[in-house]
Amino acid sequence: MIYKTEIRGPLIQGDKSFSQISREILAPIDAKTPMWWYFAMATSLGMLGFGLYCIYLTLANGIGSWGLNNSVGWGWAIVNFVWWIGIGHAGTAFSIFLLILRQQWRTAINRAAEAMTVVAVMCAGLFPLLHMGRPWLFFYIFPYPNTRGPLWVNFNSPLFWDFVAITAYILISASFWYFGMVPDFATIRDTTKSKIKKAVYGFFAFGWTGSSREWLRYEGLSFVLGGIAAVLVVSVHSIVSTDFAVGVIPGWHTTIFPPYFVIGAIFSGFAMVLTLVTIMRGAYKMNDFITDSHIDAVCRVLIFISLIMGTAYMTEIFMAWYSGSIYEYSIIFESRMFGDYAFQFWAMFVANAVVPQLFWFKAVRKRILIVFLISIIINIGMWFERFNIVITSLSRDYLPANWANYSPSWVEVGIFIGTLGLFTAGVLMFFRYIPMIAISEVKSVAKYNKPQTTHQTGHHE
Amino acid sequence: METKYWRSLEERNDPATFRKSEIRAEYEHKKSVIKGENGSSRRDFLKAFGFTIGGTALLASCNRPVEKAIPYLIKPEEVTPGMANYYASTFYEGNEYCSILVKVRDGRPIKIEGNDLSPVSRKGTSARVQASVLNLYDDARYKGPLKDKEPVTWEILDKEVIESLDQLNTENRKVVLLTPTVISPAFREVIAGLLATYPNIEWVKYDPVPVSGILTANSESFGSEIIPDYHFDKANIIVSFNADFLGTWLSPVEYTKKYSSGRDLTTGRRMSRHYQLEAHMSVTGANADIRIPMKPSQESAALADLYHELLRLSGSTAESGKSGIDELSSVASDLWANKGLGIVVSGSNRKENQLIVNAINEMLGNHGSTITFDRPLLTRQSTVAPMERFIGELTNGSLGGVILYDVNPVYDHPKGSQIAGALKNLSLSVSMSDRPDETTTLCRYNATGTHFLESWGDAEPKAGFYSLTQPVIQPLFDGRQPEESLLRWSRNSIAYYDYLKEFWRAELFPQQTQFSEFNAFWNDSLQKGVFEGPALSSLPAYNDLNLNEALQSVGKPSDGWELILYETIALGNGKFANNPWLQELPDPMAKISWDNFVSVPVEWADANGVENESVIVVNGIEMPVFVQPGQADQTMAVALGYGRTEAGKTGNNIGFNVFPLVQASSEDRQFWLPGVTVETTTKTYPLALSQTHHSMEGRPIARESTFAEWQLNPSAGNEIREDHIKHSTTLYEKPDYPGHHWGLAIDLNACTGCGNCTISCQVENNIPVIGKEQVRNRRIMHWIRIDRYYSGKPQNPYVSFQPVMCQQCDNAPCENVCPVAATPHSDEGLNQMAYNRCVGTRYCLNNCPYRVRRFNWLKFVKSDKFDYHTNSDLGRMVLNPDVTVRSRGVVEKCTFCVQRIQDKKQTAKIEGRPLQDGEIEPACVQSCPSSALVFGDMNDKTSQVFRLIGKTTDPEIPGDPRNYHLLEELHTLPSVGYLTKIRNTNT
Amino acid sequence: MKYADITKFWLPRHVLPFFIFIAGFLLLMPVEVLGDTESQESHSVSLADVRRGERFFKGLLPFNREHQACASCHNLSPTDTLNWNPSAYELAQKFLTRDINEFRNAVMQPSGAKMTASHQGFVLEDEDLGHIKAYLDDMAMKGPESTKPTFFNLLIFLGLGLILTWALVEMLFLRKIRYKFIPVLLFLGAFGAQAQMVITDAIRLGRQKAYAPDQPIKFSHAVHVGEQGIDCMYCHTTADHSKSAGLPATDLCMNCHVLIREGTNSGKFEIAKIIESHETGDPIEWTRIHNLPEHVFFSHAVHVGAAKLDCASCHGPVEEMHVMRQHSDLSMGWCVNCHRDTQVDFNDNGYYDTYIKLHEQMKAGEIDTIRAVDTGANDCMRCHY
Amino acid sequence: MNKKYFTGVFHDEESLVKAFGRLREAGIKPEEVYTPYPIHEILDGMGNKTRITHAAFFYGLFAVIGLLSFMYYVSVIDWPLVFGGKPFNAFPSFIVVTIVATILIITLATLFTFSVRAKIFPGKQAEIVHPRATDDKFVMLFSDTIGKEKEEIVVHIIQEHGEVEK
Repeated sequence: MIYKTEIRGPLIQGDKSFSQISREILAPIDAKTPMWWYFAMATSLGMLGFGLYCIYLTLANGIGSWGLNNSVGWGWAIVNFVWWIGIGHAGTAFSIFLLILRQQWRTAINRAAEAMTVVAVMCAGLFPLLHMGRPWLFFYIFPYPNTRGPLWVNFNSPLFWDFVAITAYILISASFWYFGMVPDFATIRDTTKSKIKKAVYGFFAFGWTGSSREWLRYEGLSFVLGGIAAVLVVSVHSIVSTDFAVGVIPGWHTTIFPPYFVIGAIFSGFAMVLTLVTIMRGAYKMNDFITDSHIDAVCRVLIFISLIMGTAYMTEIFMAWYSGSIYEYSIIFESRMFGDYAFQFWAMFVANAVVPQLFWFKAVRKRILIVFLISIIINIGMWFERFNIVITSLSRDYLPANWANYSPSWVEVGIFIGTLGLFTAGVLMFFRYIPMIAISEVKSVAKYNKPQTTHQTGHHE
Repeated sequence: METKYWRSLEERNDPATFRKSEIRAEYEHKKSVIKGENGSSRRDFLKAFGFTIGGTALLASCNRPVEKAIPYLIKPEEVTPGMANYYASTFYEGNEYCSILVKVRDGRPIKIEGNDLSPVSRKGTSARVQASVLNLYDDARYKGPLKDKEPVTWEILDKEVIESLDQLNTENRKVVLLTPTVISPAFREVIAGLLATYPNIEWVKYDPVPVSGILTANSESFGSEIIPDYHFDKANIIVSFNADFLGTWLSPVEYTKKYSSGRDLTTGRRMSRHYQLEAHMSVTGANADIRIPMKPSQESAALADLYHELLRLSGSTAESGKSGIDELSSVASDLWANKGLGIVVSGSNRKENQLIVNAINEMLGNHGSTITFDRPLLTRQSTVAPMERFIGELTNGSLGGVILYDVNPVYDHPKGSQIAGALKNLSLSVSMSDRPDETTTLCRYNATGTHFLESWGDAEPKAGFYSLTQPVIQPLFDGRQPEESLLRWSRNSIAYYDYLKEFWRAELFPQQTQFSEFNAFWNDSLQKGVFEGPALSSLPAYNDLNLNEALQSVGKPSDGWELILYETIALGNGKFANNPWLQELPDPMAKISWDNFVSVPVEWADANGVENESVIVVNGIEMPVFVQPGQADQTMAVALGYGRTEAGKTGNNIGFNVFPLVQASSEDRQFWLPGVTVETTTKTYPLALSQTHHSMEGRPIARESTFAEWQLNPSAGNEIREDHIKHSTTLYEKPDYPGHHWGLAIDLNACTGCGNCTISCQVENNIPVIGKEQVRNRRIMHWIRIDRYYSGKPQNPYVSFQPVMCQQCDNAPCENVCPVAATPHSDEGLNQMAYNRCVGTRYCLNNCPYRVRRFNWLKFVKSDKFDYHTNSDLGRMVLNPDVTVRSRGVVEKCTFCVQRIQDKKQTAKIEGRPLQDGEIEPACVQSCPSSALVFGDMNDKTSQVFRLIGKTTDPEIPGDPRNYHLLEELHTLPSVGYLTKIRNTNT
Repeated sequence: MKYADITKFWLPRHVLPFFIFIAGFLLLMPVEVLGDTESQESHSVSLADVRRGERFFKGLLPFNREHQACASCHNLSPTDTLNWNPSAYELAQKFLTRDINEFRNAVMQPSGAKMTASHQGFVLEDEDLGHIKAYLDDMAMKGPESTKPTFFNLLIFLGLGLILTWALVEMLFLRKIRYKFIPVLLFLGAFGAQAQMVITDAIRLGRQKAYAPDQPIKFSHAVHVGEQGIDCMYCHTTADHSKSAGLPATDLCMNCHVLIREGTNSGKFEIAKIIESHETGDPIEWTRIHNLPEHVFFSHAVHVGAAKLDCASCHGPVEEMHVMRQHSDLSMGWCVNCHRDTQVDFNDNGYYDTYIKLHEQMKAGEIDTIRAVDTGANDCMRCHY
Repeated sequence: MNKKYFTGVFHDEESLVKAFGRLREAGIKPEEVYTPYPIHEILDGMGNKTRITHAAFFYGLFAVIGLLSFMYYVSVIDWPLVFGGKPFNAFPSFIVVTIVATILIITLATLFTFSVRAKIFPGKQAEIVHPRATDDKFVMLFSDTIGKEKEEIVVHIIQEHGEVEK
């Protein structure tokens, strides 16, 4: 195994002892909470509060408080759902694919990616529930024995698939993330001086000691979860794509959707990871763990995915023309590219297929601020992609008499803002209370990097 | 059809009767105590009204209040809880006549359907007739007699009115009884009695939209003020100048029936050719084979031109070309080729124009064949002069008093404000309205009337055709029908029911020979609702009096803008403005509800940067714009009937009133005005458009062909279907249904786009009214909508109407995607919707290529935000107890009126016989005046629907060559088939 | 009264006496106090009279009586057991508008056979009768005694929640108790009990099997159907041709009760209510037992008229029910499963001639019976539209 | 019997692995080894085996069979409903749910198995041998039951690479 190569540079910079690694990674947890954190948290909670108010309005008045109509039955809620789910793909994709590919550089990032996954999937999971007309009856979707005959559910419905997939995804990604943290919680438990922290983290550490028996089964578990979660990464967003691809609506009914969605999800996920780690580097001085070469690697991946995205867009456009279907042609050309929603289409195209090409230049990759901005642009572009798919298709379907435009109401926008608040609040909580980087994994890759020092006190603070 | 009669209310102890006084008290109490939704459940309300359980369902909540069941004290023979009875009756309001059947369920009238026995309306209804049942349950109705807006007893009111009348009589001051055209012979007799008692009373007839032009012209041409009987079914060539005879002109239901039977290609091979010359795109114009835009001021010239062209064809020499309409020569040659088989009509109120029309028809020999005089139409008999005289007397103070019946001149007469000012000065002003209006609220007394469903009466819409109005519910409030009031004031104490019966015994019983005993005759007439007496025997003869003067008076068409004032299909003259169903019915052409607007020509709009929802100033009035393709150049049109101020919570201040713009003189009232000034503004005004895209984008949606091509190839225009059938393939087995497989055929050639089916469906299926804002949000709830497409030149486009409801696809895309199995397919091929299972994901709505599913976006029922009929106990009485009232958050859609299917199947099962073809009629099919919709069992090889659309699951049995399915290429296998529209153009 | 009937179902059968005591104490106290002040102001009769009348009614006075107390036959509050005699409140209402002489006659010189038997040997002074009437009048003004409080279940549920929380905290954090099984057992017990309560209530939600509310008239199906053998359709006339089976109109009752003025069980009191209704024209407000949700459209006609189902197959042994109760649970599953089992009259009912294919298959011997489900009886839109 | 324990504490992986190798050569196996991260030499050397992957496979197998038969039962046998003209047994539709639900079941069941077998569960009190074993120290645990003789060898070997703590 190659842990240190000429090309990539060291995975961790600055000669660090294990103890130092622990201290530095745990520093945000042990140290005094910085002011900006409170400020950011207050802002996030404010956004969340506004979102909750909008959710209250939706529940109290009905979906009619949104901007939807009889032709466009799904709007921002579904756009946001798909977007968040896409972002939520990064964690698992990061951990799993890079694990399978034996990319050791993932260790510094996968914890953040997984945390982001969990929070993003939580944000995403809100929308299918909220956009239901009668959310209090959501349990109808469970195939449970009942006194109605029993009346089961419809296994043909992509929404049922979706429901199973999202449930599975949120449970699996959360447990994957959590079990990865157990050894780190044990580390906190054993290193902290605060009694409360000792009790709390001790509780969450599940009695972990680091014995060989535990590590043995832990490795086995990682193997199993890693293996099946790899299937999940592909299947979940494929299933989300069937929400559209199984539909009969032009612009939805296409076989390109499953791979297109999976790639898109990874694209937006990686972009969000990039956003997050640049913030981590900036705010918590994690430069030694998240090195320039980490950023560089993610950027290179993004170029590749961006090319795939561009290809997908071109394929859609080509097929709309080549298929000879007047309905497809009308959707792509008359509605998306040059119609009422042209801005959204071109915003998507430029942000996803053009802007990331800047990463070809090393100068761009090296400038963290530009990288950060591009990562944000990609996230916005991916949002527009979902907007394009969901709304343009619905607003210009088969019978022109039904054509109707859609614009969101402020309540819908408020709910989106609320989920952004929820996401940032979750991420801030993660920064504050959970080791941002998988300590034990970093240590395992750090082992050959480090001089054999015997007396490391490691009390830098 | 179970047509029953009842003997009289006195003999009948119906459930609504026995606590009559309590009902009113409780109703008042409830109104004051309960506001909005808290507390009064439907059942409490039913209990209050003394009905038995089994009523309208609201989606269940989990907690169950203890329910009370109240049996009848003495069960009336005819009323069975849970079963509907039908009673024949008559609708006549706003100069519109219709013979109807009223569906009464558990003592409440809940639906109106056409009476197939009527020789006039022939089972047809109009949107207003359908919606009129809701007027019964209108909150705005007066609860009892009023004096100075305060409740009084009938005794006091009668005493004071009689005293005033006596006094005015002794003072010999004139009193005017103002009514619209009265078609009730018995009521006319009552009025005669009143006039005999009080010689100082003068009877003045006033119709808001009169046809005085026809009446005066015919009095000159034929010697009497009559409106002839037009046989649009017998005509080969129909030429209409501004006459919207399928929408609002004279007797549209009757004419629609006849018109469509003259163009029916499912049974015959004959089709009339229809020329329409008009300025504003009307429903009639939209259905015309050849529509020629024409300014109103061009009409007399155009008529003269046509007359002269015909003269030339007859061999005489004549000059023409004054109007500048070139197509008239081909119109003339068509007419000439079909001598005796043409109809020329004009909607003009100008006597001279009508004289020319009469001359043309006479020259063509149409009189006596397509235009007959043995059954003249009696629904609009008023001329303008007496009304003008009345206004003069009223304003100069010479009038002593006025008694108003069913008129609202303050609102709908151009001199309304003068009348309003003068009314207050009268010592006696009595209205007999059952609900407030602009005139009634100014009157001193209101002898509160009743709704026609609470009243006795009769009608003679056409000479010799009689029908009866019978009450189907006890008066909900302390009203008294005006006939009764007039009898009281004539010091006649007989009940109007007895009066009516005696009148029929004396006048109509001798006219027939079938029954020897009067009661048998009476019961039979009540049961059927109609009685056919002999036609007029002495027919008038034509003379060309004043024709030359008329021809000479023809001037050049004027330059400049002309504004047309027209009645809409939904609201008519505005009498029904407080009816939320009608307010929400999209205008057939503009697809706008809840407003009137000014239609402007496309070219002018483009040139001036005016678009829909812009505001322009016309003669100083700000009006929102709708850009209307086909609007004649330099003309604009705006609808009457809006801008009511005293109609009630729904109808007040909707749109603006243009009746004051009507050109009134002592001779006639013209519903257009020349020399209009137009200014554009930068303002906008939101309009509730329910369709915003007007082109089919080249898609084969509403298919059409021409008559000539159809004669050569019956599948003309439908060629693409062959291709679709060829490509139809599936991995799955063909769907197969063991028993029934319901199908619906829609003949696009018959559909006139009138929107009657929409209202009928709304009444039958408890479809909520959602108001302007939500309609504008494109959330209209109608289960059946009529898509309207334009093709061709925007200056004068072809119009296609296409009714679209749930297509009940056998491979329904919506069914697959519902996660909770709320919408599976039934064993009878229906696409089912279980509201109570629905959680509202709206995926079905998205995945329906026809977009016929409707989502309950908000709480539309019992909600203060949607303060229409469902927000009051009274208004909710109209709800159909056989259809669930949907809660917020569920999807709904057309069910093919499954409650009717189930009902008829149940009857057949109990009787142990198979269902008959045509026995089941969904509300839309039932109400269609042009019989465009046919419903039936496609598994029944003898059924009419099988003949038309074949078996939709089997491409081998495609049905009529004109049949196609909407978006057939998607292989959704719809159970609805459309028959192509055929245009009888001369190209 | 409206919700009282529901509360009967909500009362747990294993109520701790402790809770009853506390809650009962808390709830009854203020009612008493309030009642006193009201009656003092509103009546000319003194409170002492009412109190004395109450004692007589309840059998506390006279001290040496040989007959039963009024209250032993005339219930003061609704009971679960069948009591044919009119309740105290019903009596109170009936005699509110009548004077003391009528009351005395009714009590001391009863007319019907049943009353004569039970009112035998009454020794009551006129004064005491006056007190009893005062008590009853007071009751008629105030309304019936309040029924038992309704929220025991909630209290128990919350109490269990407290135990559960404590046990969880103890198990995880406090660890004060030596024996670990104590919090574990408490936790499991409390959790189990809560779960059981939730499940039973959830199952009962919207179900009313065995619902047997008090009716305004103690009408016994056991007497009319069982003993007298009256056919169901005699009273429920529209069952075979209308959606609703129909409640008999009062004049239908009068067909028989114009003659029969006294019942074997209830005496004259109950039948008098019908006669009164007939005379005054006030309909009897029965409490509906078989309640289907409002989105269900059930038709008696098709089940009774076409399918010729026996009434008892859904309504159970009505002929044995003195108090009518709901026999079946009327859940959707109950309907649907019956449709799966029930054969239709396929060959004899001419309606089914439409089902040509099924007839052919039957002839060919491919299928032997047609069940309701085969003709689409379990389609959603058979009942929901 | 009350065992007495002593530990060998190492500061890096290398010395631990070396010491462990030498101990194994001497035929001695520590009671347990505590490390901040998994070290494959130790995991192999301790000789424990886990069959958690096999368990996961069988969970998956049962889940697939169970899910498919459940869906078949529901949509073909118990209450067949027609959706969009599809046959009752819409097998391709079932696959999607089967895949995802199987993954979910495997995950949950494997996690449970792990929790049971490794005795890692919420609220478990950790038996901490060395407070820095989860931080930066590598700890071997020996009990005195291995005998005095071996104990000396062990102490000797440990002291060459790390420290002994009693």
